[in-house]
Amino acid sequence: MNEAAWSLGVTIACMSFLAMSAYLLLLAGKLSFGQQMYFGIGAYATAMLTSLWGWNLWVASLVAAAINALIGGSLARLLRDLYGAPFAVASLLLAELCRLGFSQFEFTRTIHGELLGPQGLNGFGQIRWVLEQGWNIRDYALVVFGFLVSVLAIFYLIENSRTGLRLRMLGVDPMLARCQGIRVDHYQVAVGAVAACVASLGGGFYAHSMTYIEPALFDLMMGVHAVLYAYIGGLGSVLGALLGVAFDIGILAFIDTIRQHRMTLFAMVMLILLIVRPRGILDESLARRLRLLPRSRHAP
Amino acid sequence: MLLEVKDISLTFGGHQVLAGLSFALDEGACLGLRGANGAGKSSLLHILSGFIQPQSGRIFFRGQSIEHLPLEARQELGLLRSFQQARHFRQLTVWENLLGSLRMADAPWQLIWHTAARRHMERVLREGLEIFGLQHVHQTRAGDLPLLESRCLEILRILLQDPQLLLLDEPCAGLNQSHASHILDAIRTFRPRVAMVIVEHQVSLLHVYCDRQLLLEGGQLHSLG
Amino acid sequence: MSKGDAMYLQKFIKFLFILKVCLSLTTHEAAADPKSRVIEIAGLGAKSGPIRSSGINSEAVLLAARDRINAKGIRLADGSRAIFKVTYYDSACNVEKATTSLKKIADTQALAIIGPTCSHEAEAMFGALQKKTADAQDSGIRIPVLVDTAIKPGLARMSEWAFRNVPNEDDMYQQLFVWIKATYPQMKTAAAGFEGDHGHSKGTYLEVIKKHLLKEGYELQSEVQWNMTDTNFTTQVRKTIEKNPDMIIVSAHDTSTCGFLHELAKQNYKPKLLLGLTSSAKTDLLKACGREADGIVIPTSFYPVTPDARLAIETSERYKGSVDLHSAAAWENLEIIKRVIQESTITGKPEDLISDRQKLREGLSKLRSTKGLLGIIKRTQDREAIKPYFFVQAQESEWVVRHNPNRKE
Amino acid sequence: MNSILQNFADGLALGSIYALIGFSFFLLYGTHRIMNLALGSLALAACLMGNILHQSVGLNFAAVTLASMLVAGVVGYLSFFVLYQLLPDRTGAASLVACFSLWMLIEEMVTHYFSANAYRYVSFFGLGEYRIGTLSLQAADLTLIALAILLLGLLPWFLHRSTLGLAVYGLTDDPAAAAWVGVPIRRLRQQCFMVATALAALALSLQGAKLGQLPPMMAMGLTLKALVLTAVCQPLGYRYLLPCGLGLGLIECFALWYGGATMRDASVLILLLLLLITWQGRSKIAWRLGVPSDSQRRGRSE
Repeated sequence: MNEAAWSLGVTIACMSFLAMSAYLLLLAGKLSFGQQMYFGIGAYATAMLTSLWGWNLWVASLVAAAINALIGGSLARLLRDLYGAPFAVASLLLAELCRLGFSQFEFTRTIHGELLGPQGLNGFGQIRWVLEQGWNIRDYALVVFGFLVSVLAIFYLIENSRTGLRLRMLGVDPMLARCQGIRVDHYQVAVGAVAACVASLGGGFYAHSMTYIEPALFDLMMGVHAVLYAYIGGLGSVLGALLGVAFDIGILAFIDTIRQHRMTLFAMVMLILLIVRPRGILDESLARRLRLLPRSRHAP
Repeated sequence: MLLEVKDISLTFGGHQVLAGLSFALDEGACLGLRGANGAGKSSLLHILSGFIQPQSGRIFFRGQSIEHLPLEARQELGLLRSFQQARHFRQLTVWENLLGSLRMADAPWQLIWHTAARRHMERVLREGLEIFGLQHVHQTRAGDLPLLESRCLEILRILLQDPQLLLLDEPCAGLNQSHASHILDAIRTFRPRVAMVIVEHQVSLLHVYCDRQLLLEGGQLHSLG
Repeated sequence: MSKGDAMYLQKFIKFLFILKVCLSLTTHEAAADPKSRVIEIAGLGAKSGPIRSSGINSEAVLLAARDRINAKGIRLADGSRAIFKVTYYDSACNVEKATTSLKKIADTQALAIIGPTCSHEAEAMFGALQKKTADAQDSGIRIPVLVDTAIKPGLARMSEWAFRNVPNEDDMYQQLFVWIKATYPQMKTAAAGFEGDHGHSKGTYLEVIKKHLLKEGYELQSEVQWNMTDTNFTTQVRKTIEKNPDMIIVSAHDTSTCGFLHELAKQNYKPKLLLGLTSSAKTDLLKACGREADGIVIPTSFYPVTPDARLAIETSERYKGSVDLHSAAAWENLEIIKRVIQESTITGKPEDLISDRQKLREGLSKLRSTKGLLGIIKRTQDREAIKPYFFVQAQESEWVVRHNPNRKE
Repeated sequence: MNSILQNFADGLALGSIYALIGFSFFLLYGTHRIMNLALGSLALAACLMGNILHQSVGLNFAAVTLASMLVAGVVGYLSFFVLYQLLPDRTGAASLVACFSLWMLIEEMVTHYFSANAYRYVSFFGLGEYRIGTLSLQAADLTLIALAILLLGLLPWFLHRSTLGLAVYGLTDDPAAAAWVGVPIRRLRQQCFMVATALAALALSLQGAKLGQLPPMMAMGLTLKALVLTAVCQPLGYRYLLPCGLGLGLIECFALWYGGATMRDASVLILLLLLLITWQGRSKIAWRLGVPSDSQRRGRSE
């Protein structure tokens, strides 16, 4: 496998984290166009910790994820009563506010005679921790894949547990879920925190693979793509989110002949899919057939 | 004494729905509630299950005042209700609806991993499915069920949450006599000790299954012996 | 054969002929001397997205330059001849796409990259390159990148593999204000507006334009901002003209510059002088608001005053691209690479790719001056360029040279 | 004092555009429970096509706007067909995702065919500005304000007095009930889609004339603000649309004048967010009562 393929793999993995966080919220019945905010905060926080204070990438990623979990949880609590379009709009407003914050955020330190750190609109360059460790793209890709697989495993377990079922329940009908004694508010906060955490991991790895980040990267389109990935892939299993990302970045972005029409093609596929397969390729029924959802071991 | 309702009043848009209504219910008893449409039967269930707050009055559940408790807290005490139009988690299958609803003390690690507990759960669910005659549809989407199965699923889902008092809002609406009796028999077989308040228009059913019947008229209750 | 059949046959033959011509256009290198070696060069720029015209122009100019060079061929040190094969990649002015393309190109037989369009793409790409060639521990990518468009000051410092051939805005605006001071002595006050959400517009205004404006002793009466996607400039214009400034500076790209100028015209304000940002010295600006932009002065590093420049324009038209201050550098860059190849021991053999890239890098870093379309381009120690430039002015929807600062040199 | 008055006038003009596009959103949301995010770009595409007539034949503002509205009606119908007729699952999430996809599609096509460069747009009958003392008012601005006030001011009368209005009102309130009393739901929905897109095109055309050009990227900013406005006003009702829209315009202008672009964006975003969170509390009450809120009602495909 050549360098480009590995780096493509890393990009797919990073975006998969983002898509997974959007997917988790979709399960809980919340459509968020603002997950790029946590992705961005994760990217900035992780990059600052590694570039400005020389922290180890793992520690930095986990600390950034923890910070994000805190923010995600509290915002989820703030927006707990919003569903559907109002929630989508609110999440979008929050993300845009955050992006505005990034464009005003300047914090620099001189490292080895160079001024490093976020410089508002001019972005945050020279995020070279990975390169300075002498890692090649393959080593880095394996690490990112490792994180991705572990998060996937946790998602898989949750989806197969009654917690996963309850999550789907409150996604389908929050009011009935409350009658079932499901603490909807608690679930919403937990889901918000975990989703932010996952997005943050992706952001951290993304920043180190790009070596440069700027506010414009974390715009509305990134948030929209995250949701579209989850939808293309299907709402039956977390693997759907990966499928969506792989389809867009893996297939469309890498075929040079259609590169210029990638977005057009992507949007068309999305529309057709929503018409022929409203809940995505890997929807609940297919997920059940593939035994990706809880089922009776000994059918009565 | 399981449930004690004292002097409940409710007004909607200037119209007195319930006027100082009081009654009590013993453990394991079944109370039939009758009345014309709009008499306030459903409103009473709304108040008992915590959907709406009465303007005045007290509600005691096993001696504990519950009128200010939210839905979830009442559910935890074992006070559960069904709806006039059966409600499910439509995109989930019958099996998933039941598995997610079954009340079982989950250890923290069971939140994401509980294969050990699964065998026990499946036994309970299979028993429920057999009693309510839902075995053949256990993998069907709840949203695709016919009326009888839909009603059965709703009630079984509630029973799996280990209720102490069951508030049934016209559980047999639209069903014939035999189907209705099938549901009520199933409830008694699956949870013999559960107390019930049944709002129902089919008087004959109430005669058979309830120890006591009340008629709700002009916001007041009248005992029918 | 009936008359109709004959006509159809003629049409069919015409069609075949056109098809043959098209094929001959697309397979140009194949037509070249089969014995000559092929040196691959990768072009990179925005061919999709909002500023796709930049990439389309750069590609056209690059292909035109390739044809011109291939016609004569490149003389290699071992006496053999070589030709260029140019492949252009679309980075859509997007950091992610640019970095992915860089890694993809590094895996190909490309000797060097010419591009990208946007400064933030360049910043991301340079960050992924090896920083210092002496640092073996640094696992950054090792391929020379020669920038044609990305204009943000000082980017080449980021890596020893990064080279730029873009105008030096600091020098341009310094000279511009010196010239204005001499030409319009009566002007004393200025007001400025810039795109607050765009790195280049904002950076160039705050770090370059404002600095030289104040240095020349002008009074800056007001400063307003807007976003690239803003659709309402009423308030900004009102604030700008509140104190009757002599000079109005618009540090923005063509779309919002036009929005601002339209509003300025609506509010019936005619400043003594209008100044613009280098990136808007394009025909697009005049197409959208030629009337309103009449009189605007902008420093630019391209204007068809030399035979080479005119040749570049003519040959680029064949590939449906126009030559401007950005795309012109693509032509110059390919010429520079050709010169270094001829002056070094680059073999152009696939097995020598890594050493060839190294040799090209060394050759490029040794250059102190190169031949550009408008004259000699000086090269600095930190791998940047100091290009000749003009001050052009919009007059009746045409750009005309208002002043040529190079003459005095 | 003068600057306050001037900003007030400018704010009203800006707010009127938000109110007009917001109304289009509101109409679609009410009748279809769809937040048609593609509305802005559809209308813009229509205006760009209309403007070709100006560039080629030199038609005046009225003709170009009329043509744009007609084209908008057609693309509006097509979008109705895609977003409503063809879509099997019209729940909140799915329809929003579909709308976004359509938006992306249209934006990409517009950028591809018209490029991202700005186009000179037909001027507003060559009318410039009117001066009342030091106060300057643009003809296009005045028309925008008048149109917004007229349209949204007469809306209550139309909805409660006219048969068509009552039908729309009924459809908005309870589609099933409206169908029972014989309202031709499908046809009415089609018409609403077409009218909404045409109205948005009218607003954009006026904005284009005001701006003097029609940059393809213009739709996004306007659409998003109008969309948020709709989401904010939705639990309160259409009557709040005009004051909210004008309020938004005024806040933008004053924030820009006294604080700059960043202050403008920040204040608008924060304000809208706060309003959204507090005003949506209403639907929460409904939800507690077991009455399905809009989000849940959308949750069941009709």
